[in-house]
Amino acid sequence: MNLIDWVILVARVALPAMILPAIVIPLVWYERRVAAFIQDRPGPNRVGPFGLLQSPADILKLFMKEEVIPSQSDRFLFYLAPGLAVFSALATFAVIPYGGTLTIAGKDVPLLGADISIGVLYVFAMTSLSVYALVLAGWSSNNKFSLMGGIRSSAQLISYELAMTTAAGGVILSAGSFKLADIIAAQQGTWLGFIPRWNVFPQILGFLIFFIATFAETNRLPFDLPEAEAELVAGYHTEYSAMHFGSFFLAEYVNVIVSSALTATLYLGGWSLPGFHPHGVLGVLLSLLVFAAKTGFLVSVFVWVRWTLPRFRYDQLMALGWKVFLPLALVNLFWAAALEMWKAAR
Amino acid sequence: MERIVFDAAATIALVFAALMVLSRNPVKSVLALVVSFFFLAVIYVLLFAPFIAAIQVIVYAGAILVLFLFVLMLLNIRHEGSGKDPRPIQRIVGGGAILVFTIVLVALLSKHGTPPGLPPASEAAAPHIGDVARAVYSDFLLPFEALSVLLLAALVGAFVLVSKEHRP
Amino acid sequence: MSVLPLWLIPALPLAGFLACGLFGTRLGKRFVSVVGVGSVGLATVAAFSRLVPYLGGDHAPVVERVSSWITAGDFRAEIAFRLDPLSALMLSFVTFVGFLIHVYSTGYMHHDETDAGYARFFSYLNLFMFSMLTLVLAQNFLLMFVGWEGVGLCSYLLIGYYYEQPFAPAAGKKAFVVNRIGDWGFLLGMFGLATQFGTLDYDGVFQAAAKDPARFAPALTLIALCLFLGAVGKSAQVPLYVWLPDAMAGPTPVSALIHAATMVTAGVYMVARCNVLFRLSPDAMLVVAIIGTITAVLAALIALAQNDIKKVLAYSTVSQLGYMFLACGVGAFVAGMFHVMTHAFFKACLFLGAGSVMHAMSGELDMRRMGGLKGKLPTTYRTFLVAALAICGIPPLAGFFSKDAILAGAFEAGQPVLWAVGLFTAGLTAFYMFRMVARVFAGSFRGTPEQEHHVHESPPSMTVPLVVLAALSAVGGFVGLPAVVGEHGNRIEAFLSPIFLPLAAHEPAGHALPHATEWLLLAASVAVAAGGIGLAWKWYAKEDGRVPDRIAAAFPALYALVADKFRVDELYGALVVKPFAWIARICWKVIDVLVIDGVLNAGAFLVELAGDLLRFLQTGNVRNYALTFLLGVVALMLIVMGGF
Amino acid sequence: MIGKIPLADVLVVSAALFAIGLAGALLRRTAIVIFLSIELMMNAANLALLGYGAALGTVDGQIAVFFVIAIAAAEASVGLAIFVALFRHTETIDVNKINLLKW
Repeated sequence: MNLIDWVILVARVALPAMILPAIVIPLVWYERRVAAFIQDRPGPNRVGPFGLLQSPADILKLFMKEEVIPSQSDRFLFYLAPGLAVFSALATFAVIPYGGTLTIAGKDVPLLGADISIGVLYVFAMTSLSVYALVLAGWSSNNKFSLMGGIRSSAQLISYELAMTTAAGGVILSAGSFKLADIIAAQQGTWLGFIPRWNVFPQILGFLIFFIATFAETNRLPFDLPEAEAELVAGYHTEYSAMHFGSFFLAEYVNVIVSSALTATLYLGGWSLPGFHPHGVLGVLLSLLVFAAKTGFLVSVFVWVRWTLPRFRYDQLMALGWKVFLPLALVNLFWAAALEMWKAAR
Repeated sequence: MERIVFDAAATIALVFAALMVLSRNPVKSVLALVVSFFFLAVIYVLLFAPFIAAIQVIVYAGAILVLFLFVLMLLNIRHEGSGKDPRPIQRIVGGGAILVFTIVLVALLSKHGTPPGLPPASEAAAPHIGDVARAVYSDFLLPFEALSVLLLAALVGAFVLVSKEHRP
Repeated sequence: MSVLPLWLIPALPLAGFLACGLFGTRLGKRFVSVVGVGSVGLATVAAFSRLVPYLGGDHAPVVERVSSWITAGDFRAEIAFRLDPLSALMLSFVTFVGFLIHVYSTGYMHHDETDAGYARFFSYLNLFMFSMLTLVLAQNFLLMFVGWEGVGLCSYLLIGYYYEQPFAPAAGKKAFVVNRIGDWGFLLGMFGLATQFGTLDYDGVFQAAAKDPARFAPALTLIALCLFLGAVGKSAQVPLYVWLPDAMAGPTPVSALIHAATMVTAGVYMVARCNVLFRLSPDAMLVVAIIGTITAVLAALIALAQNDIKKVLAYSTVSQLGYMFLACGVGAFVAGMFHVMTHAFFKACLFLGAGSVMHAMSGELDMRRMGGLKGKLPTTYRTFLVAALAICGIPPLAGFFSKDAILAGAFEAGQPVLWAVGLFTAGLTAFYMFRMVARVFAGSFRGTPEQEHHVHESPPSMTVPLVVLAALSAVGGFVGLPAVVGEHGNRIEAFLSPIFLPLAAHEPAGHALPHATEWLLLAASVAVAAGGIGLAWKWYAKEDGRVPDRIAAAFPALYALVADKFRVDELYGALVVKPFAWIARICWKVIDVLVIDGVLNAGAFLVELAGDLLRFLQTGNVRNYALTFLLGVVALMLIVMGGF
Repeated sequence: MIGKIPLADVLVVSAALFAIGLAGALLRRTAIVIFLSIELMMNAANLALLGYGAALGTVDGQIAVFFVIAIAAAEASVGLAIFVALFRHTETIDVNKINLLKW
């Protein structure tokens, strides 16, 4: 390993970790503007052009606000929770390929954090760890609303992770690999010359289940029960203020981006397009754009859904997860397996 | 490098396992165990079992221990009663037995645990995740199916145990 | 030419049994009659379709394998059927007489029984036919034993047919238990055969024995006696004859078919079948002859003092069976089998005639309440008379030829004592038979007025078999004319001769009796029979039983002894049944209640006591359990440590 | 040797983890912590299994661990359900106070 390798390694790992939180800033603005549009009101439009500087101003405010810590709280865990939230959100992104292969100084550098053999499993492992942030926040606050939020999130995340993992099983089956790069490679080309070989087409059921389950995993509406403001004040982060609250806020939006990116990778072909073979720097930049476009589309769906659908009731949420999504995910798995057998037989 | 990672992970896993036992607070016990399990998963990666490592994190850390946490919070158990243990003999005999057990176990394993003449294992020769899958679906198919029945039974059993209606 | 297979002959009654047994109750009497009689009729047709060509052929044995049955190491037994002169003879009259009795039964049973009882009766009867035909046609001892046990079972079931009455099931049980003793002997004999010869196949056993008698000689007497014990049980010989008189508790056609014509002759058939074994063992032959003679005379004596019409016939049967064994015992197997055949005709006729009388008399059995039925039951009377004359041995009826052949055989074999006793028995037979004829048919009616009013001749379904059987009783003897009448008159001897294989060992050739002696013997037996008949007729028909009453009054103890059948049942009760009951009580009260139950209760008590003490180990504290567990593990580990 | 790690080291770590779990199971009083300790013991066994599996280069170790984890999941769900049911009745999960099933 010479210097260049080290630089490349650091860059591969660190750049996404730097850029992702940075993207959150315009994303918050974007969401508020879309929300305002849906609700037929102007939205933030005072700070900066089109209100673009509203988000940086809010962040500044969060940094400067006074931190209030409940006296009976578990101090260590109280501090640990938001950090864990951000960590698990960012760590998930480490295995998602966000562009084609760049050639720097005669070395092929695939644009992703780490190309490990169990990429998809790693993603699930990280998302399953993210539950601890919420649970710990809820418990350590020593507040009944927070605790309720924590309890809800633990049950909710476990339930939906099951459906999500099973749905993703279909994708893994069709790619024959846990590697995300392999999954993208398996989605190259077209059917009949014009339909991209994306998993979304044969496995539309799995796509829907997976994508809806990510809503639950990121605690977004209509599944934001851990922080349901109408019932639990603010749920697990009721007692948080200042930048620790900001961390949860940041983690949520990072999670939205990562979930969209993951969905795009698993079901929409990732950074690839049919007939598109990125060469050189320009090609790689183009592949980055493709990836950003797909992810951005799914993020927009997140925003759209948030301001369209009402919140589920808790029992409805669990019933949906266990009685509808899990069986349907199994159906999807069998369907994917049947497709693979059909392909193998042909 | 591997050696260092192993030593570090093993140390952390052991320390947090001990914290789990020593902590007066069940929630902290669970969290300590999460950390311990996470670093055990690291060790598993070093033992050429990345799949098991991922399963370890997803199932153990991500599901089973969350379930523990869920129950702890549901029952709102904070601290173990600080009163004196009403069974001191149990404590003394148990401690002694554990000590003997540990000494014997460590002695046995370090002395006779390693089969002699074993060639050094390398990652290249180690079974891959595909090998595991094939074994599960061929040689171990029957236990695997039995396992699925077991899980279903556990699901139903847990539901029956905690459901408030239809109590006989 | 394709012929009907032999297995079809027993299979048809089996099918009839299944049909009657399974569906008979629901389908009614008409169906049962058609199926029950039809299956036996078809079996008869099938049998004769084989028999007629066979009689015209060279009489070589025909063996037809159906399937293998038991294969254990070197030992193998097959389901195979055999048609040879001996089985052909049996087959002919078993099917024919069986068919006649089935026809008779439709009339006899028609009014008495419910649909269920009627179906039960015919299904048992068909099962009996199946078993009997299996017994007769079997090619090895094992299959014969199947039929042997099957007829025993049917006998038991049919004796106990009137199970509402207390004595019928008891009689059935008695027959079954007594037969077990004989069957036990048969089984032992078979075991002996299997160990000695390694096979139970007739050909294998007999040819080996005939070829090399010296090799098997030591065990042969024992085996033969064991087999003979089986025959004694089945054919009601002394000392196991006691079940047969009681077996009259069954319906009369059953008595005729099973306990006179067919089943009870199975023992004779078996002994004749095993003639090679018996002939190789003179001791066994002597035992057979003596047992037969004792039985003949003893049963005839008992029959003298019986008033129950069926009991007289039963003891007569026992007596005649004794004759057959006497014949076998003196080596006159042909004469024995001849008598089996003729006896089947006239005894079946007598039983059916008795049944017809009972039918007319509303079930009355006591001869003292009968009399003067000659005019009221003309067909029955005539057929009965013919059969009675036949059994007495009046020429030229069937019994004359067969009985004379037996007596001649005994004389020929140099057994004048047995001959004399046989002759005496013939006289007794004539006397008690005509005592019965006189009591039943002659004189004036001694029953109640209602009975007298009710008396009527039986329907054709009953009288036709009587007539047929009477005719056969009359002419059946002509197949075996004695040598003095015609040189080639004894066709049955010629027919059966291949069965009696020549033996390697030199046998004293039966020196043919001079014709003069033979004539003398004939005359003696005819004279004795005529004397018996005349005395009986004089005492009972003319003088209405005054002389015998005086004699009985003069020797009351002797008369009571004879009337009580020599008190053999009481003797067995005291010698066998009582001790067994006593042992059983000891087993029950002492061994079972005290010892076995006591051990169990003590065990239970100890377990309970231990539980009471050990339950204090259950502290209910999980940590205690875990600690105990750990201590055990540590102990185990230390033991393992010691191993290193 | 597994890579650069001696098998004996893995086994010793496994034994130490097992002993810690044993101590927790025997000496703690909260049922859930006892349960946690049992899970730790299982993981110690898993570690040994994987160590041997890797050292021998066979797939069996991983298979066994795979099954153990699944069984642990079933066990945890039922066990925790029992605790919840128990807590509803007795308001405690201190194993010293739960001793109804004695003589």
